[in-house]
Amino acid sequence: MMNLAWVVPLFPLGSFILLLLFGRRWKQASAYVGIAATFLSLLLALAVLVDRLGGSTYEANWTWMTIGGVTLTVGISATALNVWMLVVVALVSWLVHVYSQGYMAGDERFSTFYAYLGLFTFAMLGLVLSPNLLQAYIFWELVGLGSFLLIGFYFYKEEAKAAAKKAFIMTRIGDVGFFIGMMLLFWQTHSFDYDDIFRAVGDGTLSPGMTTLAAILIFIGAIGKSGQFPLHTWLPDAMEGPTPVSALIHAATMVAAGVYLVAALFPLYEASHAAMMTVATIGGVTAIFAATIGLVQTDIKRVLAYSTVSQLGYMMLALGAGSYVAAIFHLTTHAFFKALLFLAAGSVIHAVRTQNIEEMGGLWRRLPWTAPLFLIGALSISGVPLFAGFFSKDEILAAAWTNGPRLLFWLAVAAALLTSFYMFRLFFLVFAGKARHHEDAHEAPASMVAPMLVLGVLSIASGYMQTPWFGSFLGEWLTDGAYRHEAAPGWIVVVATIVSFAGIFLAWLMYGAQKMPRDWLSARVPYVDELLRRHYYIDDIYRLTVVSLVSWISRLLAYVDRFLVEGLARLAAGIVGAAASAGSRGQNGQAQTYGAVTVAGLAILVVIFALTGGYWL
Amino acid sequence: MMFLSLLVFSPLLGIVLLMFVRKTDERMIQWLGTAATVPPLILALFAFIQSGRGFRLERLDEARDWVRLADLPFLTDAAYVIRYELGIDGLSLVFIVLTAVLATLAALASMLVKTEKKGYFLWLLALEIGMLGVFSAANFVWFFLFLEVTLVAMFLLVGKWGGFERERAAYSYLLYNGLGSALLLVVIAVLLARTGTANFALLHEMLHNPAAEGQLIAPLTEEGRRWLLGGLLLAFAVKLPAVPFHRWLIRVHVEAPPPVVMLHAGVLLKIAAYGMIRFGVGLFPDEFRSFAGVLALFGVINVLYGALLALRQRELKRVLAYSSVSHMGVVLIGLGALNEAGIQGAIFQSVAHGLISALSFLLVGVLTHRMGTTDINRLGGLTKAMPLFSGYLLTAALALLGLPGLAGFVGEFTSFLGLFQTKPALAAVGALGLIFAAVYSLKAVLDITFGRPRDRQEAVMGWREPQASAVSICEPQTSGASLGEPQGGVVDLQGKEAVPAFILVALIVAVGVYPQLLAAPLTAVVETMMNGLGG
Amino acid sequence: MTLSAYLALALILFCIGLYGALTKRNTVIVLICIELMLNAVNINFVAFAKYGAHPSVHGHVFALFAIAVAAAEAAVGLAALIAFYRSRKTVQVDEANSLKH
Amino acid sequence: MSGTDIAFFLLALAAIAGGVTMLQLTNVVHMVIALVMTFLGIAGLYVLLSAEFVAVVQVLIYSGAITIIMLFAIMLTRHHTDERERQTTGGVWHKAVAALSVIAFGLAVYFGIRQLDFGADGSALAGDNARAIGKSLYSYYTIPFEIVSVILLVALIGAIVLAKKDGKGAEDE
Repeated sequence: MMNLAWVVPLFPLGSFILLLLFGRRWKQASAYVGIAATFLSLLLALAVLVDRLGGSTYEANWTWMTIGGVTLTVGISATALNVWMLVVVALVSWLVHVYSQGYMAGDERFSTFYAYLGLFTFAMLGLVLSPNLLQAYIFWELVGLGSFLLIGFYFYKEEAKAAAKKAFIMTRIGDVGFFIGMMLLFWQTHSFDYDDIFRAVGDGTLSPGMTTLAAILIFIGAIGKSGQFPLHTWLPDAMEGPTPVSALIHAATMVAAGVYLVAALFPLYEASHAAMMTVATIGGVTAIFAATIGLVQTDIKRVLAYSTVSQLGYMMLALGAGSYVAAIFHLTTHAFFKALLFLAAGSVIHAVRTQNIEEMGGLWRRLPWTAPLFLIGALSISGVPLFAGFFSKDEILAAAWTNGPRLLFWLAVAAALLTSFYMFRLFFLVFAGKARHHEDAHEAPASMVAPMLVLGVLSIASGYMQTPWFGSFLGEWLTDGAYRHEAAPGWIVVVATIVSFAGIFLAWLMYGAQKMPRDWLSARVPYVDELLRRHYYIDDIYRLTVVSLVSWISRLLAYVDRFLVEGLARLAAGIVGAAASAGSRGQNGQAQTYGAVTVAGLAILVVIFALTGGYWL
Repeated sequence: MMFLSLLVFSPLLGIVLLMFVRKTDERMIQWLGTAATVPPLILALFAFIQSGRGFRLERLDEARDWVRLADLPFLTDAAYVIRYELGIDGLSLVFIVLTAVLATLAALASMLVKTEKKGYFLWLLALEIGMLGVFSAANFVWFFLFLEVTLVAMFLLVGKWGGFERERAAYSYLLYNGLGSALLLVVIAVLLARTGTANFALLHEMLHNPAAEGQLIAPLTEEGRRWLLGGLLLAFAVKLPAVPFHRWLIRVHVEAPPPVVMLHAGVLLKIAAYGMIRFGVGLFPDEFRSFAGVLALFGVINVLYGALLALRQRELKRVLAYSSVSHMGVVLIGLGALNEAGIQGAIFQSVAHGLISALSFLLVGVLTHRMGTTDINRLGGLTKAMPLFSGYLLTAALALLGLPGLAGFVGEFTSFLGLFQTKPALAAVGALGLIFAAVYSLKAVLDITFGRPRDRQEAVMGWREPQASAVSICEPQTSGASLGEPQGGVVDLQGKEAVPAFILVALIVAVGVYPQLLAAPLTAVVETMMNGLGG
Repeated sequence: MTLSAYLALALILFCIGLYGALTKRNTVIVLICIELMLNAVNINFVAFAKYGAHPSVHGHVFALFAIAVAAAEAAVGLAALIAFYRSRKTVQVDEANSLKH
Repeated sequence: MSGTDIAFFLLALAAIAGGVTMLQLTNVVHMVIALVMTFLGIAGLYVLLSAEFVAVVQVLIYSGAITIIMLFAIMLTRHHTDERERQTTGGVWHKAVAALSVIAFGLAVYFGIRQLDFGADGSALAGDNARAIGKSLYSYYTIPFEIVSVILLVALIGAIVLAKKDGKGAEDE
């Protein structure tokens, strides 16, 4: 089955094309096309996974373009990492396809939505199968396109328009870093293939300086796509898109592409300490940074968005600390529990028609399926023992302790505390307390609940692939048996557990039992509260620096264009005009003057020819 | 073989037939004018397919005596004979196919032109003959003659069928391009005087083969060659256009009727790229090296300058005009790289931008027809009323910003790939243009298609957001409703208009997904040029 | 005598004629100066006929043709002069300046 | 110094003297007369160059016909000529430019022709050249000859048309 891996992305592509052409006619039936296509992808992906578990591997390349002697190829490469990602993406995508049938029901552009989902799934599946950087870049941009289209799905909303534009442009900034890094690698190694690049890193063809530079530039791409600080601001805004989209793209898959990319290029990063430190630092900073903002958000999706940013920071931290396995492990568990959280949030929004958590409350009874599932997700992300998030987060903390700087470890611990706090703040505000005028709120249809159930199970079960107790199945498989568990001190597990419970307890105090005033923080340090509410003024800083600088330069150039360039052209034209009128004044009607001038010209030419012999130049 | 003559002059049949059609019979004119662009399309595609199957294009060469300038005893027999010579290779073929395709699509799109249709089509067909001839000529004199045909035809098309400031735009076009042509003529004349021939192959032989050096009528020094190349590059820089010679382009893009801009942006600008590759790299490879750095620098300047200015524009046609400047910069970047990837990239970018700008202006034509304006401030939320149109417009914007999988990416990627291998730092600066490209194209297109829907009346009556300060420094906005008053309510893309758009999108996707389609015929050409460059 | 002596003489006469044609004010004299230049050219023809690379009578024939054309030119020129004089009452070259700017 | 040389110098002197005198004189009639000397000198030179027929034609056409019609033209147009009136056009600049150009041109050409010598003496031309010219004109140069005759005819008619008093002008007078 392995050699059929290239077919996996083609099902969603087919769905995209079919729906684009016939979707208007099919209307609500479009969903079945999308669901069927992704289901086939999932089946095939699972078959490939089984093959891979059996130990076989597969790589195929086709000519994409020849440039002189160089042939650029596209292909597929079924490494363990790729196959794993393939399954995760196909699974989450299928679940979201199913979920959307209920969530998006009745929308005017229902088929368009499924077409876009198909396009995105195709791009994401293509990305995780890439055997070379070029193909990765191509699909990297295409997933960005899918994300852009889906964020802007509600095109008539000005916010959606702005968010879509912002998402595309912010990620583009990162992509250009990726682009430059990729080009530099090609310049040095004459190949885009991962294998060739790793070989060049290994045998020293690639100088250490260049390795660091390229690695960091490519990491900028990952920063953009994975919403890392300082290019994270698009991700919260991207919540303007439909909620299933947030679950699929902005939680589970696309934003994890940055982590995937760094993981896929791991040998390159490992060769450069500076690059690793950069990745770890950015990751750690992002983790705590986004977590603090998440504390004060009032939009249910934005809380989850900042939580996503923070968790992605965790994964980057793991990568930077050298624990490739921990990052992928967390990526997987996060994909499941964050998708679950988003889908549950979608179900809540579907029920109460608002996204503001201040206006929610007491929904536990009204949403008998959604509420417990949300709780599972929250427990998992908070790292409560026995849930998936606990194991993956523990793995990261262990890696950070052993390989990373101490500061980053403590930042990660702090972020874990904040995570469980804001998640349960959310939980208590939405589901606990007294109900607030949502009498008509009712549970979502089965098509929405079923995918959440699957994800709920996975949010618990996926943790047991890699535990200190039952063995490191995932790690050994991903590294072909070379994996050894970090010998981290046992107290880290204890600290992690304490921290997560502390967060939950604090949230319960404030929002559940209301033993503590809610404005405890804002009353004491109002400016910190304000700082957090305004997202550290990052957007404002961008507006005042980068945006205004570019617009200032652009304005300057507009003046240059209009006055200098045009002025020079006018000047040239004016000189010609002046010369013409001067010349016309010379036309005084005196035939002999004309004759004299003509003869003078002739004389000059004759003299020049006589002196030079006829040729110069 | 008369194949190439047939290909180049086949639109003449249409011109002759059009002469006999009554001026008022617009349906017939439209039908005949479109049909007249089909024969060259068929012939070009036939040649393209045949060459893909291994047919050697040299067999199409044609030569016939035309003018014998001098018959002096001390000259060799061939000297100072200007022959009627046509001949193509993979490079020309790619551009000929592009021309033929775009000409047919432009003729289809011309159904929105309402005034003086007969004269319009006569000149459009003349323009096509000129463009096909430019790419088929195997001889400098004929290259120049065909180039001037395009100049005159374009001048009239802009000046007569253009927007409000059409005459100014037409004169601007004529002056800049006339100057470029004059410079080109000087270079051609000097080459002809020194070598006694205008044939590309012979010139190549005489300038490169040390043995043939003796056949020169007069020696051409190293410095002399550099001057000639400089003149050549300057002439084509005006026509490309490179900053700071780009002002005419803006005016023509804004004022010319959209179907004509399809051809102008799609093909005419590429003549400059073609000329730089064919004559610059082809005839003076050694001297070209010393210009490569300057070209690359100008390329980067073009990219950034065009993109930054496009950011400010609030009129769709202006945005597209400045984006043309920016995209032509990528061509320069590819040439400045002066390696296989770079030259191939320059060609790719030319073709890709040809297709993309044709698509954009096709849509601009429809937009002008429907809404009576292309002022971004007066438009919005078009997706509601015109979903199909908006989809195409968004595709055009995405292609414009170089989204992988669409043609634009292939050109930019390959050009930058070339420059990164010779001047990585400069290339990195140029790559910033990719960001700005995303900003300006999305800003313009999203403002039109997304957001609050506005009805047509509002657009025409001049609804304007109260942000005069942002607008004030831009040029005076012309609404440019050149194609007659908008008619009827806002209707989506109709079948007949959707066909050319669909074909263009299909081509853009085809080239973007599988660039080997385009790379295959070019391989031999690029290889020959690289040999000329000495590795 | 050598060829160059004749050519030099012709050159001197040509220069005299040229200077006169450029500076004299009376149209008749300008016309006569032009005749002088034509004569200088004729000297060249005849001189080359005798001392040129291929001595032959062709030079003479060309000189005769030139004389014929010069005669025709003088006739037409003087007729034009008369017509001009009739309308302007002057024969001065510098007063024939209506064609300007 | 052979007799031919002396003859050449004398005739050349006559021709140049005629030209220079023409430039210096003020009376128009005197100027024309001075040029007759030049034309005659040139005719003499033609004889030296063994071109008797051309010499005769020169005397007939230039010294005779052309000079006569010039004098006629002068007499027909002449009226209240003031001897003190300017004989030349333009100012000092005009004359300087003209003179400099002419001198520069003359010098440049002179350096070109100074050493020119093909070594042929053309003695074969001596003698019966009228017959040779006649043969040449009516065989080799038939067509140019006919064309020249047409030119003369055209000139004749043109001169008549131009010089004819046109009705309107006459009424004005």
